[in-house]
Amino acid sequence: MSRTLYDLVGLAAGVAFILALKGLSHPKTARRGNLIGAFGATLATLVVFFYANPGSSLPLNNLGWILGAMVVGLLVGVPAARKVQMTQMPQLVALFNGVGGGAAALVAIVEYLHLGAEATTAEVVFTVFTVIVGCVSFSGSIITFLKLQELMTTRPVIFPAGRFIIAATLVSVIGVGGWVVSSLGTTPLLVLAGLSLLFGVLFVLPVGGADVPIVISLLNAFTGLTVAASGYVLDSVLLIIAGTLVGASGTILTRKMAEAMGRSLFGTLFGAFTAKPQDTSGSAEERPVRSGSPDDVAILLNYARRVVIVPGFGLAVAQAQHTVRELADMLIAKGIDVAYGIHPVAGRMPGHMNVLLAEANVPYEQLAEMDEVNPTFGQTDVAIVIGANDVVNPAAQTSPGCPIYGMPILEVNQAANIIFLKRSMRPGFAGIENELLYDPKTMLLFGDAKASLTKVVSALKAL
Amino acid sequence: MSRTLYDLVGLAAGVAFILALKGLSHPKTARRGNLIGAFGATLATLVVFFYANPGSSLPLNNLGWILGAMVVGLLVGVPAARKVQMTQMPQLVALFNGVGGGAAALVAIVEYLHLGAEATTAEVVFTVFTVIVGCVSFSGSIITFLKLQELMTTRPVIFPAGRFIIAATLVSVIGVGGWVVSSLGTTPLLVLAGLSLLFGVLFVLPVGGADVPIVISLLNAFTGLTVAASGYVLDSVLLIIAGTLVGASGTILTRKMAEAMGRSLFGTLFGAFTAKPQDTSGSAEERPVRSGSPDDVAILLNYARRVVIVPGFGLAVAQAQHTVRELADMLIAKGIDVAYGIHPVAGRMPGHMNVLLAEANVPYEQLAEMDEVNPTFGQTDVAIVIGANDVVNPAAQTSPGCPIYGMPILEVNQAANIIFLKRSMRPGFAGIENELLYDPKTMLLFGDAKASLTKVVSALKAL
Amino acid sequence: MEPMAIVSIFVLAVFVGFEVVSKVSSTLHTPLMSGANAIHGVILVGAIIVADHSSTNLELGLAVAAIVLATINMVGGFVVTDRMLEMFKGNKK
Amino acid sequence: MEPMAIVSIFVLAVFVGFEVVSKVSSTLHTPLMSGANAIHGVILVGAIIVADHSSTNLELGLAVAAIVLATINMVGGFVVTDRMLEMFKGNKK
Amino acid sequence: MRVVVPKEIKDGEKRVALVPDVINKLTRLGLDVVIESGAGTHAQATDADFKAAGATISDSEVLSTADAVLSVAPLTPAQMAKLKKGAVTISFLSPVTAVDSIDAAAAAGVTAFSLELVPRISRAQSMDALTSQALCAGYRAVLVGAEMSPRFFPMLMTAAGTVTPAQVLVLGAGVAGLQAIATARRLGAVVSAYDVRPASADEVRSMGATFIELELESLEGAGGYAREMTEDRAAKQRELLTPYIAKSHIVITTAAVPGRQAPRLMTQAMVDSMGPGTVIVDLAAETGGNVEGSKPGEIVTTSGGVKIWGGKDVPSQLPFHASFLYSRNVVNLLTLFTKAAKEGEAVAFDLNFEDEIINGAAVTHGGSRRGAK
Amino acid sequence: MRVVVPKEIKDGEKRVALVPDVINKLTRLGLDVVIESGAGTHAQATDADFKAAGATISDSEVLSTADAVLSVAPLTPAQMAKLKKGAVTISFLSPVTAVDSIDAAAAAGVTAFSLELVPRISRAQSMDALTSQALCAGYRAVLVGAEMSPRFFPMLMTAAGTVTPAQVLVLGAGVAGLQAIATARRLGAVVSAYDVRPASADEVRSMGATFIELELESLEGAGGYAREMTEDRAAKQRELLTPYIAKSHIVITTAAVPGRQAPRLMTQAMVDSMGPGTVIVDLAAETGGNVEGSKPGEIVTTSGGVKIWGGKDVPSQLPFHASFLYSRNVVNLLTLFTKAAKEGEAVAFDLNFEDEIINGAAVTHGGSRRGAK
Ligand SMILES: NC(=O)c1ccc[n+]([C@@H]2O[C@H](COP(=O)([O-])OP(=O)(O)OC[C@H]3O[C@@H](n4cnc5c(N)ncnc54)[C@H](OP(=O)(O)O)[C@@H]3O)[C@@H](O)[C@H]2O)c1
Ligand SMILES: NC(=O)c1ccc[n+]([C@@H]2O[C@H](COP(=O)([O-])OP(=O)(O)OC[C@H]3O[C@@H](n4cnc5c(N)ncnc54)[C@H](OP(=O)(O)O)[C@@H]3O)[C@@H](O)[C@H]2O)c1
Ligand SMILES: NC(=O)c1ccc[n+]([C@@H]2O[C@H](COP(=O)([O-])OP(=O)(O)OC[C@H]3O[C@@H](n4cnc5c(N)ncnc54)[C@H](O)[C@@H]3O)[C@@H](O)[C@H]2O)c1
Ligand SMILES: NC(=O)c1ccc[n+]([C@@H]2O[C@H](COP(=O)([O-])OP(=O)(O)OC[C@H]3O[C@@H](n4cnc5c(N)ncnc54)[C@H](O)[C@@H]3O)[C@@H](O)[C@H]2O)c1
Repeated sequence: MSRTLYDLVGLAAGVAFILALKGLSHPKTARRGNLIGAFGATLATLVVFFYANPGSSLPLNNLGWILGAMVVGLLVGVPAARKVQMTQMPQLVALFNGVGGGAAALVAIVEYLHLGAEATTAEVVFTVFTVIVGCVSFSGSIITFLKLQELMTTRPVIFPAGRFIIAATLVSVIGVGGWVVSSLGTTPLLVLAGLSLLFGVLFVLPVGGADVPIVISLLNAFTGLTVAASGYVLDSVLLIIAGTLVGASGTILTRKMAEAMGRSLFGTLFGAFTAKPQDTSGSAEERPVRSGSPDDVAILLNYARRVVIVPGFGLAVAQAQHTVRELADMLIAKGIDVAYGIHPVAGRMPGHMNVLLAEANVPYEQLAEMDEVNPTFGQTDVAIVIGANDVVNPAAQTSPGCPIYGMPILEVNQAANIIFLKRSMRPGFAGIENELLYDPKTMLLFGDAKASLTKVVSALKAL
Repeated sequence: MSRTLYDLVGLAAGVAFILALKGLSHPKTARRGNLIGAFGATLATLVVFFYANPGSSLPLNNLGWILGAMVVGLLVGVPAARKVQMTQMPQLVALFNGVGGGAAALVAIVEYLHLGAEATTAEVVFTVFTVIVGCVSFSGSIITFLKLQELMTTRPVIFPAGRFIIAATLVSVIGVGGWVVSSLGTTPLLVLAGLSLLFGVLFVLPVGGADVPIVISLLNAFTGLTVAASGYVLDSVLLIIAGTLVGASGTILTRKMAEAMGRSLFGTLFGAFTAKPQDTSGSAEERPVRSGSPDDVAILLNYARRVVIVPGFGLAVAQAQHTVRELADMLIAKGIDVAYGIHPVAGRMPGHMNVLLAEANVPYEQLAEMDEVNPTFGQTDVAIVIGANDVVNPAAQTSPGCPIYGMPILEVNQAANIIFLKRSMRPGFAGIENELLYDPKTMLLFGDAKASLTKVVSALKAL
Repeated sequence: MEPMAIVSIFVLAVFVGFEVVSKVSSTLHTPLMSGANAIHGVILVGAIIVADHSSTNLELGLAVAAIVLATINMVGGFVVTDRMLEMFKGNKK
Repeated sequence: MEPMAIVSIFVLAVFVGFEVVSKVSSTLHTPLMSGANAIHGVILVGAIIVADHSSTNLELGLAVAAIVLATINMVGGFVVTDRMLEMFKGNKK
Repeated sequence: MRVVVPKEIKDGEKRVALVPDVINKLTRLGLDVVIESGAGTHAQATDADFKAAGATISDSEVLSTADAVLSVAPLTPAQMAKLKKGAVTISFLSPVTAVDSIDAAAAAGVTAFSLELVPRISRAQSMDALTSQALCAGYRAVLVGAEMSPRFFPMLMTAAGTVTPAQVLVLGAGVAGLQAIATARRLGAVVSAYDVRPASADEVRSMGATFIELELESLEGAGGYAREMTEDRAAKQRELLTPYIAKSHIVITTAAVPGRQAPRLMTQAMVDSMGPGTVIVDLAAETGGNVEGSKPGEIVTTSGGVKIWGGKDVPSQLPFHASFLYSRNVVNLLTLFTKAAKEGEAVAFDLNFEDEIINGAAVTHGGSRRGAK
Repeated sequence: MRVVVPKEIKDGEKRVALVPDVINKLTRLGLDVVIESGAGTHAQATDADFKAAGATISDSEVLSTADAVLSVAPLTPAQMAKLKKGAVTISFLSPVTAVDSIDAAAAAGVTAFSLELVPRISRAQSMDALTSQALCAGYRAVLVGAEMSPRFFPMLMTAAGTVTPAQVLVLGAGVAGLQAIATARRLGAVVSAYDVRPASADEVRSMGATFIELELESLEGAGGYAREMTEDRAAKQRELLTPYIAKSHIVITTAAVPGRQAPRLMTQAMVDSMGPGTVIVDLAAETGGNVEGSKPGEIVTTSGGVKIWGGKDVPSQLPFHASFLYSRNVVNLLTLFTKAAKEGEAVAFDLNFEDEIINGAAVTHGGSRRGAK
């Protein structure tokens, strides 16, 4: 196989990766995108067996070892990916990312050993980069895995003088890197690898559980860059393109994730340097709620088969009746089964919701009384509660003595997903907390109901 | 100046071009995008005076000629671009595109002459490509210019056996191209250039006036490719990147333009080969109307200061009252002055529009009576007529004897832009044609009013 | 430069070209075309290079002509695009 | 390959990377990250190349380890991404 | 020139032909406006209001000096007899029912305009009093229906159970019918409607109501009006409508054919098919009634507990706005043939019978009844 | 056990305490339902309907055998005297105005429930007849106001000029007031409202109306009701409201303070500030009137041409749905203390005075008046 053909196939694989990322960024094409990526990767892997390096003969040296190692990798990777539970996928991704970073570091080390004194300065610099970043990615990912799997505490681990230790480690990593470039040798490289692994651990430890996904994404981008650097050393356009793509898209993605979660990227990442030990036993732990973006809500709705809209006083306050109708109409047009679940005392006046929804021309047939809609929540994929609160509060059934005890409610807690549109965590008319807001099935979309709905409608259109 | 620095500056210019195109595809950033592009081009041009070619000494040879020629170019190009009227810009763009193509062809010819027998086959092939495409672009653009400027007929020019002549020319162009590659020499190249110029003329002649912009866009993409090919011959990454960018984006753009205008790209371009001579004197000429896309409407609205919405019976038929209110609310939120101009007999019942708009909760203050709104059309940027027809038909003032003569109308024809949302060219209740639909200020958005408005609202959100 | 590098650059530039304009709204079609048109005026760089190493009068003459044309294309293109975009100045907020 | 070519390729690939994911919706963040993660598993190609020209046992051992890790990354990554995306199968229409 | 507005003498007529705020449109032309004292009382316009608007109030006989007389109901033959020769009157003046008044007008040499005869062309829409008054009637019909109904119109889901919306059926979807649809829909009722004109289906739907398709041929006459039905078709229509009527809580009928008896849309049996507590509003009661048993100006309760409200002077029941709209119609017609006072010249009437509107609306002129109307 | 519904004997009372379609909720528990013949006539429920729903119709004296008596108006002392000892009555029974009936109930050893005293807790919302009847009253108030007004409610731009929308002012935005706002807005009026409760502003705005901010301190009493105003504040409020009233076409007043005279919101002078043809609907006329000069059950026309409609038995004017809602309230309260018939056991009443609702609503028990009510 000629070098040109080999390179062209590599380029084709690179194009496949571009198409893969493009596909993955849109729900409709995401699955196909992933398959295209897998196809590209397979192609790139296969073709290397037909051409390795200028002058080297085929079949590859150490073919047995190579194939054996691949089989081992397959036997480990596939079942792990197949069996993992939905909720544990993030940590698996972290793990995969880590091993990828490790692989890149190993490849760089082997090439370094192989080249020995022949290596150009540029090659050594890239090798050092790969080793550092690959090792950081490896050990950092392992820590994120441990955190997510709750094999260690999910809270930020902060120890006295931690930030000085981290800074010192970073300085040593850079110093040793310089040493490798100037002196060339196995020992400095191994020291470098060791220090980098340490730095990875220190870097991730102070990150709190909620920020971990952002860090994974960042480490993923890092790994991409190491792959690109390896591509330089190994003279492979494919690796350069693939690595750069992942590096660039990973960076954007990291920023977007931080934005979507309302986190400061800087704070998350450099928390390690700025964090001071805190009195962890002190203030009562704030109860976690899951808040989502309009996009998340749109996607949940888009892939539902049955949606029940539960309006309340907040819908009236926000005067969002027209917008809610628009949303319902869009869902109906997509073939989704939509009903409005009207609680008899939703709002502040008998028939309050009827007045509003009639104004927005919602067909009467879409309005379902409580007794009619309650038995259907079990088959409902998404219950979207818009400015209602008391009328869905399970305390009415579970907390004798509370002011609403004994009032029949809309049993949205039976639905597979619950979305709340409200402005804050404040309670409703009866002034009592709603446990449902903390339910793991619940996603909160904070903001004025009309503004939120408008965003959801836009997001839905963009899907 | 080192080659590396020179190349890096070139790459920077390439990045500037990427950012320029990116900026140009969004209204908010379009102007800035263009400036970035101009900056990149200036940078690239300046730096070439500090470094030309490996081994050649600075300052450049023929510096006087070079600078003189640039001054001439400036003296021609800038005033032309400055003074041209808004309506004549498309033909100027065509002209500029043509000279660009001509320049690329000339550059290729000079380099070919310069290299003489030293040229590699690849270089010759690229030269041939550049000459052909550059010449086609040049002569084709000149013809489009003449058509748009109405220096020649805007109708398709079709002559007997035209398609055979065109095909024959194309074949000869390719043949002579092969001859150049195999024999190398000045004569064949000049023949090639001549034939290519001819082909450009023949290619564009059969294109009708309405399709000309699509052809300009295509020729623009062609020119981009010749620049990329020149970049190969001249070993300039900058030219490769810039040319490819223009080629690729130009291709996409051509397709999009054809889509937006509802034309078949294939039909437009290969009309030349398939067109048969027609009896041009026959059927009455179909009167041209300007139809736009929801995007166009959204942009017009977005940049208006005052918008008057004129609803009619079609709004009621489409039951688009809620959507129109959504649109108005969005515009108001942008600080645009919005009023509904209500004609006393719009619809089919006295107060028909009031009933509808009240249902959608349009505040009464936004409704303006005819007498109140008519004097304001002069200061209105956009009048958007939604499913109305008779009530804005100037025939009521200008055509004694027509069924609506003497009825007062909403004088939307005084507004700077008029948008009509209707489903077809059919007349309204009175059954008479509306001249306003053919007004050059008018843009038609065909389709059910509710569907169209929904699209406009989305487009406006996306801005 | 190696052919492989050139091909890679070409392919990637094609993707960039596709992607950056993929969301353009139809009212920007003409300005975008005009802007892209101005960008290919950068052939001016090529024209200057060939003018520099022109050895015959014919070559120089053609090169000078190319410079004139390319300058018109580039400078005129950016100016006219800017004028087209005046309406997007954003006189509001 | 010339450094200039590599830099150009790098820069262009950065743009492509930026552009293609610039419109991703937040629910796809995790699958996209996972897919990108699988893509960098293509370091497997590099691992195979170094395994091919490993001359010492140390080198070979490390290279084999790299292959194992890279394979896990690549194959596992694509599989797990696919599973994440099952919900987008589109059970409607 | 004197424009006179006499007090309406017809029983139950509460409108007035001019309201204060349009008077300046006439005085500006140079016309003198004289209002009989108390003419506006029922329409909330006092003598003082009129005076303030520039009119003169007269307590005594006003007709004999008038150049133009504006009224709602036709002038009686006695009133006509008092007019000057050549005077102009504008009022409702049906060529079918107001024959006496028309004869008297002809005899008195008066030019009498009938608002019923203003042609339905675009230019004349601002003079179309049939339309403006039908608008008032349609609105009233729903208020009256809602008032009489023992049910809510809107749907309301409450802690004490769900109130289902009222089913309203509108028969005849002309101007009054469409306005009735709009008003009933506003109140939250579920509305369906039927009409014989082909354009009607779209018009009904454009109001957000359901159109009942009976698969009968449509009936369209001149000027956008309906034609009379044959007895065959009428029977068929009644039969097909019965099931819709039986399930309605409120039926509003507005069907009319110009110059004819109102078509009989509902027989006694159809009325009986409705349950107790249901309501029928018959806006056509005065012209014969769309509903068997309806009596103009009365509420008839059937043995089955159905209430039938027979309309009589319905626009008069909204006197303020009915007069407001009516007076603009009248003023628009009057100004059509008034030459404004200019430098040195006095204001004058200029009756150009070439004009389609004047030609169409003038019933008498120069001592005789005009045309074959 | 026998549940008896006597015919309402109060003049103007058209509701009935049970409608046919809720009867099965009682018979299912094992109760016998006896309806006095003709009890449902005004609410469109015939004896036949009741029979079909599972009730027995009785022509003769029904009270003496009753275990529970359901009615709308309080039983008269004479009726109470006929009851068995230990019988239960459920009806409106104001501890302030129905003192005689309460005394008679105590004397007869009857347990009398007053629907006015059902506490306003979430669980009791389905028994809250004040709310359900206020809903009917609020809706009616607007219909009546629109009916009496000589104006259109909605805005209409027509060829004969533009009809401007009616300005409606609602004073007291409780249940009835909010429903009035909703209904007037539906009809197209421009609505503003005022109330003294602090939560009211948001509630009014949530109906799409404008809340009038008077910058007076708010008055909130127990159970979400208002407190009585001091005379000082009342005067201040009247003064500040006057300009709003003067520009209104329709004023609807619904203000009430439980157990008190209705607050006087409008003096004669405020009424006079309104123009001729304006309308005031006073829903509080029966409890003293929010408006000076209003008379329950009458329409008073002032010398200035303002019509004041004084409400009397307003929910009775919507008898079908008022009864529909009322009977569900009553049934919900009755079932609260009814132990359903089980295998071998008979149905029984189980009055648990620990229950907040039963404790709150029962006025008499075991021969005496309960608590300090
Ligand atoms: N229907 C009746 O007849 C009647 C009469 C009187 C009382 N009630 C009582 O009222 C309650 C009705 O229940 P409900 O669920 O309808 O209302 P709710 O329990 O009062 O809850 C309303 C929720 O809407 C949210 N909200 C307010 N404004 C909003 C806005 N602009 N955008 C988004 N969210 C907004 C509030 O949360 P944030 O503040 O966090 O946004 C609040 O939690 C019941 O307790 C019932 O007993 C009913
Ligand atoms: N107001 C009254 O009292 C009254 C009563 C009777 C008659 N009229 C007469 O009715 C006319 C009213 O004028 P107008 O301008 O309101 O109406 P119009 O002149 O009848 O025009 C309506 C336009 O709406 C378009 N249309 C219909 N359905 C549509 C839909 N679903 N989406 C988008 N466009 C739609 C139609 O064009 P396409 O078919 O191409 O879509 C038509 O040109 C006047 O001539 C008036 O004299 C008025
Ligand atoms: N162009 C204009 O200037 C103008 C102005 C006003 C009205 N119009 C048109 O004229 C139409 C009729 O106006 P109108 O309300 O004065 O008419 P109308 O009062 O004469 O009749 C009322 C309605 O009854 C219907 N009708 C007659 N016989 C019927 C039957 N047997 N069964 C059912 N319905 C029956 C008619 O079709 C009409 O819609 C309007 O709908 C409108 O479209 C036009
Ligand atoms: N939680 C529940 O179960 C429940 C049920 C129904 C009503 N409510 C609440 O109770 C409130 C009052 O209910 P209601 O309608 O039966 O009250 P109501 O009939 O006693 O009074 C009517 C209204 O008049 C107002 N008012 C009193 N004095 C006034 C004055 N001087 N000026 C202006 N307004 C004055 C009151 O604030 C009240 O809103 C409702 O608005 C509602 O929020 C609660």
